[in-house]
Amino acid sequence: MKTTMLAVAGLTIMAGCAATTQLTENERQTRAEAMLKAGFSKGNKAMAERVVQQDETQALCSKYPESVPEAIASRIQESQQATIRYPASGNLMGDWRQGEKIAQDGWGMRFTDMGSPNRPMGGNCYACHQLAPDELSYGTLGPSLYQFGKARGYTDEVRRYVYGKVYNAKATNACSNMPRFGHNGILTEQQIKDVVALLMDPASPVNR
Amino acid sequence: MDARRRDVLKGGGGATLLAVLTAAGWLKPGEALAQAWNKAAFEARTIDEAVKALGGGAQAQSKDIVFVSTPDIAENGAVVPIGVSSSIPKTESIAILVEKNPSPLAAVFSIPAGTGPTVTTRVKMGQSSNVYAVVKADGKVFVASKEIKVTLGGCGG
Amino acid sequence: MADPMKIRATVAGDATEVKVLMSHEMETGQRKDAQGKTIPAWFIQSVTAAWNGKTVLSAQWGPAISKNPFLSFKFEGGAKGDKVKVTWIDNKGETRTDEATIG
Amino acid sequence: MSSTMRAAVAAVVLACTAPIVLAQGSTEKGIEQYRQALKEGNPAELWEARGEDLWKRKRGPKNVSLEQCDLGQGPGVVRGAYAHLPRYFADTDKVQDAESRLVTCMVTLQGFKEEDAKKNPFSAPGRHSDMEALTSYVAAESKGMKLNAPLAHPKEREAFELGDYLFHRRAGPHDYSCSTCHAESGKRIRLQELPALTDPGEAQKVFTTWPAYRVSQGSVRTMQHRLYDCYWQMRHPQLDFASDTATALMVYMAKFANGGEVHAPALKR
Repeated sequence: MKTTMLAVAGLTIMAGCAATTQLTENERQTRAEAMLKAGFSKGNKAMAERVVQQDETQALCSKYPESVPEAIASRIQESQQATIRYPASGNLMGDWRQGEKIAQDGWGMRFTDMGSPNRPMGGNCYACHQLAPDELSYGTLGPSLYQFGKARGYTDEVRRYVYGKVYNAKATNACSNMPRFGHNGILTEQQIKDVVALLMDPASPVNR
Repeated sequence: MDARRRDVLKGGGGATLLAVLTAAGWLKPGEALAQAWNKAAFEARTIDEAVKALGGGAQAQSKDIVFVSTPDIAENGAVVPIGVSSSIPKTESIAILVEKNPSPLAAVFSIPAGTGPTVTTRVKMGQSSNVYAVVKADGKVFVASKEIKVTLGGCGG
Repeated sequence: MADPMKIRATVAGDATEVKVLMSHEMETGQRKDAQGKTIPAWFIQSVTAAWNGKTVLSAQWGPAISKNPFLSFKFEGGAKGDKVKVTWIDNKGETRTDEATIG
Repeated sequence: MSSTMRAAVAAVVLACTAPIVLAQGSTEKGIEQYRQALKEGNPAELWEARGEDLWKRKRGPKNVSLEQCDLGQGPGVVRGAYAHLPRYFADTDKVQDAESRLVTCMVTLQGFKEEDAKKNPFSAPGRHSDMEALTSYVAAESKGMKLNAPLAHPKEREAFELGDYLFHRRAGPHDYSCSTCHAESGKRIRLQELPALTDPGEAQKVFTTWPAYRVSQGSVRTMQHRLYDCYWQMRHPQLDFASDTATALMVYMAKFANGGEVHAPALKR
């Protein structure tokens, strides 16, 4: 109740010259959701279904765009931690060269490149992170990962952390902007291991 | 009127086209089209082959050719601004070549007397590469080059 | 049907600066369509600019010139009110001529 | 570890990081140079000219021009209209942006069927879009004017509230919302700066530059396309052209962008 009131107050302030909000939170949600659904009249139905239907984490994080209340954050993190599947072999390291390719590649899951059995999807890491120093075209939405392993130590613990982070970033940061690559089936187990190697292999350009 | 001209021109090859244009009073003889498109130069696979096909031999490096309004980095290889300015006396032509393009020659400009030896255009680059400006002046051939990096600009992939 | 060019010609001191934008696909002949079929080359091969009937620039282009090409250059002479005429011809034999008044 | 060794390690780390900082600075300088060099000639002018011709040409089943189209400033007034959009229109009882309003005019004045008017909003290589040309012309007629999209009508305010909701709504396989990329200042994707669209200073600079000629696409793209393209990158489905979702998001963004000068059509990556 308290948070709802705060949210409404926040919206009113943001709306500024729009003196008062006219819709209740429920009305706003119902209408916006119906509007969104109606706007996807063409194209792939399954894809539309997946976007119209939010999961709990998405719905909660959308509800608190500024910062999610602590209790809700821990609830999300707990549920997301439970989704992480570590490799049965226990080996978390793949090939950093493959990892670099995955980091460069943004292919997959758009309505023009919905996936193919012959073409693995990309991780597009460089869109948001600095990694190998030779790549000048990197984004800054996420922190720089240059010298990641070198700075933290090439330990099992850090490798496990990285694997988990790539698999489901929401397990450690409830409303992280980072996609849940393993949980949402963007990258395969082997691909995640390759990305771990990109960050954690001493021979990787990231650590040179 | 323009449409009619285009209709006349459709299907015309180089020489016929010129004849039609000249007959129509549209072009005066001697206007640039007298030169047929230099297929050999534009299809050459290397800088040297292209320059040879343009009628030039060994190229001398020249500090009197400068790139103007030409960036070091291109956000998109589809559109890379290239400006070439020559201060070599009697500059007759300026060619722009991209080393790593499948066919390096992008353009060749004839500079008649009275026209400034500076041209600016935009080229496509498939990847980071050296770009060459080859100037013919008083029968000799000069060259300058510049590296341009092509990067990925946006959301990627 | 080809769209008109946008030609801007301005005189400053002794020189007239000409800037031209052309509407053209400039297809390289190396790209493939969604079905994997090669899209045939289609590009401007020659460009001529004339002022009072005198050629002030001529050029031969390959498919590496960017789509919707841009060209700028300067020539000596030219006065306000004079005409600058630009013509292009592409590899399919299509052509377009437009004229601008020097301002 | 001895202190000399530690110093040596520190020196190595410094030596390794310093060139990166330099490289980043020169990358940004290079990109700035690139953008400056492109400013010399914007191919969008070709679209503006074609759009003006389309606006004035008699077309459609009724064979009339669009010259009596009401873009919000009265029938036939193009000058300044784009600076006051999106807005509520009484005849359709809807909030509309420039493009959905052009569809309305093509239907009511020229007699096009709605689906025909909406058929080709985005060009492809070898296929022009009349909508891109018309929008370029209409936007160019507001160049230099301050954006002042109204938020007085209840339907405009409602669109703002729905837009606010949708802007922050996360969904799809990547959990993305518009705000994933456009809520914080100073961030970039690859080398592309991401405007914080809820920051008036930044919104005023970018919202007012659409439509724009995009060198990466070799075409003018409109705000409708910008949203469609963002949804594509967000791994969302194909957003319908002139959908209410698009209008609501535009009203939301326009609120923050109001006061900024219209510089459309601009030239972009």
